[in-house]
Amino acid sequence: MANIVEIATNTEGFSTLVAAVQAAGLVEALATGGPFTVFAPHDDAFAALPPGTVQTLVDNPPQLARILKYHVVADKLFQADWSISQTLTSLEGSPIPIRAALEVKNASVIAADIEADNGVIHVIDRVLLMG
Amino acid sequence: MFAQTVWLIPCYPLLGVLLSFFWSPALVRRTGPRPVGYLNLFTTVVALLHSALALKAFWHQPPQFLEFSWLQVADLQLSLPLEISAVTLGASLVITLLNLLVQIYALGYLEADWGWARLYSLLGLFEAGMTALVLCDSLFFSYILLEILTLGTYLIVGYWFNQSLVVSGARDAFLTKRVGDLILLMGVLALYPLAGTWNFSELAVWAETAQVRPLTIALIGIALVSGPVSKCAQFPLHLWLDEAMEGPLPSTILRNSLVVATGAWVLVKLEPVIALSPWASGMAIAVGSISALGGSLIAAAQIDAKRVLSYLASAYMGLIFIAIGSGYTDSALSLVLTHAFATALLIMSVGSIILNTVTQDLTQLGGLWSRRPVTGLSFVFGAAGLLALPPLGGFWALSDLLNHLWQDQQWLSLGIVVATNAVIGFALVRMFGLMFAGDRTPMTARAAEPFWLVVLPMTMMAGLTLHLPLAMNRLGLLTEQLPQGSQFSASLAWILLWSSVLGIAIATFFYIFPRRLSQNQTQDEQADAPIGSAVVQGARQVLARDFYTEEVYAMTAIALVDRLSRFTDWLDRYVIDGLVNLVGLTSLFSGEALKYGNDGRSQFYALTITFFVALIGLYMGWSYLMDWLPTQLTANALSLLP
Amino acid sequence: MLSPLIWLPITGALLIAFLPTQMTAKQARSGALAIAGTVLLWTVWLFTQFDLGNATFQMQEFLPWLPMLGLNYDLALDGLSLMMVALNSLLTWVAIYSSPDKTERPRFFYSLMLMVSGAVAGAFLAQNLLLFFLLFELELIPLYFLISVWGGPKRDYAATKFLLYTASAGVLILIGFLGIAWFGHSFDFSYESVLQVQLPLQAQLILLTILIVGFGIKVPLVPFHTWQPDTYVAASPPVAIMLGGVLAKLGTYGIFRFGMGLFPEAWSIVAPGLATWATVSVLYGSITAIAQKDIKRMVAYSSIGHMGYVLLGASAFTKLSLVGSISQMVSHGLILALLFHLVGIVEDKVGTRQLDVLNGLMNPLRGLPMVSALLILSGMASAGIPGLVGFITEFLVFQGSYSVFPVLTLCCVVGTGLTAVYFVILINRTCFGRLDSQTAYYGKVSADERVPAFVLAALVVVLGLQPSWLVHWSEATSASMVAAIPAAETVQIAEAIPESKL
Amino acid sequence: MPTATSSKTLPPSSHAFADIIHRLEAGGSMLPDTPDNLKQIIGIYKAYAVPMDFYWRGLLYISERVFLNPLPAFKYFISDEYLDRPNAYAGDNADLRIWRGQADAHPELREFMAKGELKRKLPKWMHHLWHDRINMEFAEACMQAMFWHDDINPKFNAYLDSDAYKANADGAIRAYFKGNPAMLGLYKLFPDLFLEQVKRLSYYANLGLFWEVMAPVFFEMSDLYDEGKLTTVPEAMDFLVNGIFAIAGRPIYHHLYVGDECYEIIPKSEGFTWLYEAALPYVEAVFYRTSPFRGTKSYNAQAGQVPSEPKDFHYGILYADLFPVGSAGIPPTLLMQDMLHFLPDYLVEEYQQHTRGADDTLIQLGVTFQRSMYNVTSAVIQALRTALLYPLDDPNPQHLKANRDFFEQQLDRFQRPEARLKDIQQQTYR
Repeated sequence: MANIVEIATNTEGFSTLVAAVQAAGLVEALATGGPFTVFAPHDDAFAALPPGTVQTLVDNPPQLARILKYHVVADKLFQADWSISQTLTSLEGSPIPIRAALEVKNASVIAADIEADNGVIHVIDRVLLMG
Repeated sequence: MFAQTVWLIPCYPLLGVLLSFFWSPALVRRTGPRPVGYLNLFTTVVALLHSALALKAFWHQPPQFLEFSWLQVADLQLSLPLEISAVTLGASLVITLLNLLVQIYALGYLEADWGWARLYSLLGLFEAGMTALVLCDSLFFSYILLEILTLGTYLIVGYWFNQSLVVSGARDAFLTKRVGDLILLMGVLALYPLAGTWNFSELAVWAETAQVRPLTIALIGIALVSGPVSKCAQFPLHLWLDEAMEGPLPSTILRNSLVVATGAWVLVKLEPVIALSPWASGMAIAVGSISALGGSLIAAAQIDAKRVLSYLASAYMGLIFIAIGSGYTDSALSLVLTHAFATALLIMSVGSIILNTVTQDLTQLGGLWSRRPVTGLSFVFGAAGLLALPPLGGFWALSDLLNHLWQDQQWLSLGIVVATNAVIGFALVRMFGLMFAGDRTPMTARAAEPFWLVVLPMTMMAGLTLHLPLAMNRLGLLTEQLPQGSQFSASLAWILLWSSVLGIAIATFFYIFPRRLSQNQTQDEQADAPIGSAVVQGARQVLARDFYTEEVYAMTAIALVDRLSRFTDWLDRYVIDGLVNLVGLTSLFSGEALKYGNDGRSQFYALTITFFVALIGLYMGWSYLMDWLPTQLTANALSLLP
Repeated sequence: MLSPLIWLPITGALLIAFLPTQMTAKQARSGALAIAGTVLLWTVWLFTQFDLGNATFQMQEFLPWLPMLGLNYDLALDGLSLMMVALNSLLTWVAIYSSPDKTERPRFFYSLMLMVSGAVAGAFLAQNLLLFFLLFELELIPLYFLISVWGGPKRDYAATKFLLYTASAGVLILIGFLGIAWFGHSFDFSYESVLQVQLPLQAQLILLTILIVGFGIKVPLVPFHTWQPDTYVAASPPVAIMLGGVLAKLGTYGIFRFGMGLFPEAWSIVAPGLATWATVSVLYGSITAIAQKDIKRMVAYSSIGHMGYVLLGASAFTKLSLVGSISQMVSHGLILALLFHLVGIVEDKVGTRQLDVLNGLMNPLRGLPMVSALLILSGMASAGIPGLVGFITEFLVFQGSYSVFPVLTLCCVVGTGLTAVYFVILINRTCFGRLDSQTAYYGKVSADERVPAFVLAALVVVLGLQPSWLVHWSEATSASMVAAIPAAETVQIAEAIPESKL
Repeated sequence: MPTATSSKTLPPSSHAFADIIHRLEAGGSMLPDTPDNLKQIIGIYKAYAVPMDFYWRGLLYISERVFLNPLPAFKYFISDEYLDRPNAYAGDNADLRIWRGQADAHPELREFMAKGELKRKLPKWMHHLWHDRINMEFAEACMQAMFWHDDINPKFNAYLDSDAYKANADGAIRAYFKGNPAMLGLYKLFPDLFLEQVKRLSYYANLGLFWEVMAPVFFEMSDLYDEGKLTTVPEAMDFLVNGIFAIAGRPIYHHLYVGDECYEIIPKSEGFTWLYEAALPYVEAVFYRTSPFRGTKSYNAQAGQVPSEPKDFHYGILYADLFPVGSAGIPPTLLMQDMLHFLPDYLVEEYQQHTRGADDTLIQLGVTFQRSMYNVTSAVIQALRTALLYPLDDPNPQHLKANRDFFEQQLDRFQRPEARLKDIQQQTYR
């Protein structure tokens, strides 16, 4: 198997995410650390954000890193694991509410349980934001 | 040159007052009101310099008197006498100096306020009024100035007139002070036919040889004492000072340190007259004793930071009343001086806390010491200056008073002074503990020292308070008792010192230690009195509610006036006018309600008038008739005789 | 020299009423204002001609009219009259100035106002009892119309009440005057000759009582006052200014001139009773004012209280108290006019006079800040705060009366305390407090509305700071009046009371 | 579930503000969409942006340059450097170029600073003493509100209380007072005294950085309106929503400059963002809470008029009674006065036609400002809905229900009697 970063890089539809991870300087951490659960927003999710949002974030790596960390949980959780809990605690520190079986906060899971060396990836259709 | 023109000193701030009008927010639209602050600051500086230079010129000079003719009508001559002496100029210097600091403080404290024109014109009015008061040598003009300051109090307490408690506070301050003023006016009216003068200096001379009926002079003396009772917020007319705390804080500094002392000043000037009657001086002592002890006890139970200090002002004024009633005017003046500086400093430091903790509730404060040390130290200096703690001013002034009381063997008064000092110590340290010790609260979570225009005058005030004993020494206020050094003087000093230490120690034990030891306690537990028994709680409640004075007022004086006015209104509508309206009613029932001009009605007007005319005629000629009728009757009776 | 004070306004009144041209309300007002202004200037000129040291009547004018009835056109002036005439001229001008532009039936209104002014001036100047009476009655009719046509709600009721009360007063006064002729067996009604008449004390007492009651209704004194609050409330502000500011003074003037002046011996007998009566009036008026909810009614009751001080000073008849009383009449006229004018503006802008409804007018942008400031000034002047004219005149009355009636004087001092109570209520409710953001869309106060207020306020302040400009005019007259009253009684009372009651 | 068939709409809301909730659900604003409302709010955005251009520069100047000056008498006299300082989000070299407008201080601001209302070129200090100037006190009051309400910005405040911050601040303080033994001695004696001051200065920086963004947004809206490109209130709101998102990730930091040396008290690398650490706390602290104005509430502890919990405070512009503006003790007057200088002509004309015209413009523009801030709050609510919840046209009724619950919850805060939401629905409220 490959690590989280490799899977994302090699999968179609995650180019924005990968670029963001690179810009934020999180490649190293995501490739080697772990285990992680990553809720990976699809490219369409980034595209749905109002104009300028991504640009500002990419210009400011620490801030971008913080948003990205909100998509990561420091544990290896499959859908069956996390869907029974109320909230998860993200790497950023803020809680991620689980609203329904296939809904993480206000995002829906498109593809679940993509396993990697150092964790598991769930693809979601919306960028998660704290608050 | 500066001496002959001292009359200008009150005129500078007065000029500022008049010019302030042009920055009324109704007139100035495109720019803001701040120039008015700078303008009044400038006039205050000029007045301060003039006072200082005149004082320098008059140092160790005999007093001079100036006289300005104001009104001469019939046999009454009203001229305005000024006394220019080191004492009056010194007082004027203190007034202008404190005013300057307060006005700078206001620049910072009210930096976001839009009503500067009103605020500064009123501060200027107080400055002008008070400097004029200390310079003027006439009871009549003192009365005039006190009345004008009463109006000033009304307006400055009512400064934030949008708020309902402000409005009622202003009302009560005005009416309470007015009651005192009018009793004073009665004294003023009554004194003139006896003494033939209103000039203080001439009154003193008159009093030396006056032969007056004891009852008359007792009543006059009581009237003259009663005026200052309301000015100085003494029981039972003390409530207004508490309510006046609704006014802006800079005005509170001025009010609690200086304005309340104006009453004491007039009383000091009137002391020779008051001393003529043991009843009057006895009343001063009694009122002062109750206020001193009662006020300090109430202060010790308040949860509002400003109100603790307001009741302490009452208490300290009570001590001054004791001094005046016992005839020690010098002690009284020293007390006025030390109180003015220490109180001003205390209120400044409390204001600096309130300004950026948004609350003045002591139970919601705490944990400020490490972050607010400048304010904390100012508070400590202020407290030390007020208490009998050597080497600061309060100690010398109080031990001076105590010495006199000892020599005259006034044991009761002596005990009250010592006890009051202890309670004041307790109240101040309790307040300090609640504000500065303990853990931080939601209200004090973020508290930085405020704007420099607030901190600067506060630290300057602290410096002045610390240096006051030196100044008092120079002025000769300390010399009187220091060189004596006799036995009782030293032991008295110890008693005084121990009373302060006792008060401080108890409060430290209850309010500082527990907060330092167990900082996890909830706020409520910390705030409430440490001793939990029902009796103590009950007593605390009575004190916190100010002995229910407000309720007593509401049930007595206020209810009386209210009921009476309703009654006369009813009387007016239904009895006096009723004879008329009776017809209105009958015609209402007979369906002719609206025919106002009908004959029946007119007849009743005529009837009413005739009835009262007969009555009044009888009344007016009564005494005459009483003389006349008997003679007539006798004459008739005689004529009947054969 | 004095006639223009009467004939200028009356001619003006006739011109405005009967000139056959069309006239807008504005033109009528300007015309009336010009006439009133001329009269005012004439009055100012009179001041320059007045001889301060002369205690007797000056600038006499005489024209025989109906000598067989003892009625002649006989005018003259002393300090008392001068003050009253000046007050009349000034307040007429103010009242006309403060009349709104949009007054209905303007020509009728202004000619009536001028008519009142002329008649009142004549009454103050008349040196003939019958002439005084005629002019006193003459003023009644126009006022009746002014109240019943331009008044507020209940104006008919108020006007009728006013008419009947004042007519009764007139009847009593006439009885008094005829009584003098009857007892004195002389039908010469000129003031000077009446002064020479020696009447038995008994007759003096009866006549004096009748006259005091007659004039007392006009002042008004409790219990003859119930017409007054109703009338003041119903009358429009300019009319209320004339009523309270000027006409009430006819009552006190009459008591001074025809009571104290004609019957000095009897006066000294009834004085203690009169002083008590005055004190009752003061306390009754002040206390009742506290309970009022309508500003105008409150001011009306306050007026009862303040006129009581005048009577107290008159009863004490010391030089000082008389000067005080006369000055108090003027200061009361000024302050009352100012108050009524301001209340008129408030009512016009806010639409109510109810203290329960008013709020927050001090607000600098949406309220009436200038009006509020002046309302505070006038309220405080009325409450006797030093520096304003109300204080010094009251003080002179008190100081003058204290030696004669100490207890009563102190009771009246309590009265000024009560005055402070209701004026604080008034100011707190109207000026202070928070504007209601649902309703506070009031109109602006125009410069025209401010002018009369500024003029009166300036007088209140200037005369308060420099009272000699007010009191000197009546000093000589007061002195001569006091001299006419037997002194023995005065001294006796003065010595007896303080010691026994204090 | 078979119900999600034909009608995706929910039954009508039973909330007290049901009309407004339906409007929000339709993508509208709390402020009714009328041409007059649009004209008023855009005009006031313009008048607000000019002083705001000064506020943010002044706040950054104080936090970065004046710093701990014990007698900062000239703290409002900002240097030319800060007047010329390019706005990070306006001008040709902007980090993100979505709003036009220039980088340095607005020309109207420069003109006012030079000539004032006196319309005369006088030295700075004379304009200052004549009170012919921008009221920076207002900006400081907003800063103080954000600083004092310490429960609404948890991450930022946690950092202020951290050892890292303490160390950074210590370095900055020592550098700033270098060669000043008196102040250094005082610092040794009372370290917390200085630390607390620096924390407050960090909030100066925070608010300055927040407003640096808002100024060009408001300028742009005014320009678009003048060009006829903004025609409805919801459009104005959407423009704000987009702006909030575009700039959300902007870093919030606090630097100190001693000479040319830069000391990072809060480095950018801490990851504090404009949306979370500035914008949302700002809205909560300033629009909703602030603190009771002394002119309208009694601080008397026994009267209990001031709530004992800061979170119960509700004295912000959304609740303010603006009729006392101009009286004593009403701090928003400062802002109203600042905006008065820069009103666009069409607003001046509008105010002339209502109530007392020029005499009470201050209150009229205050009410307008309140309307416009309801619109800004609407934008914040919609942005939060976008970020945390679901699109308005989401097919899933449960998502719509979640949206409605969110809206209802937000509007619950306006059920207090003081809230002006009801008033601004009427055009007669002025």
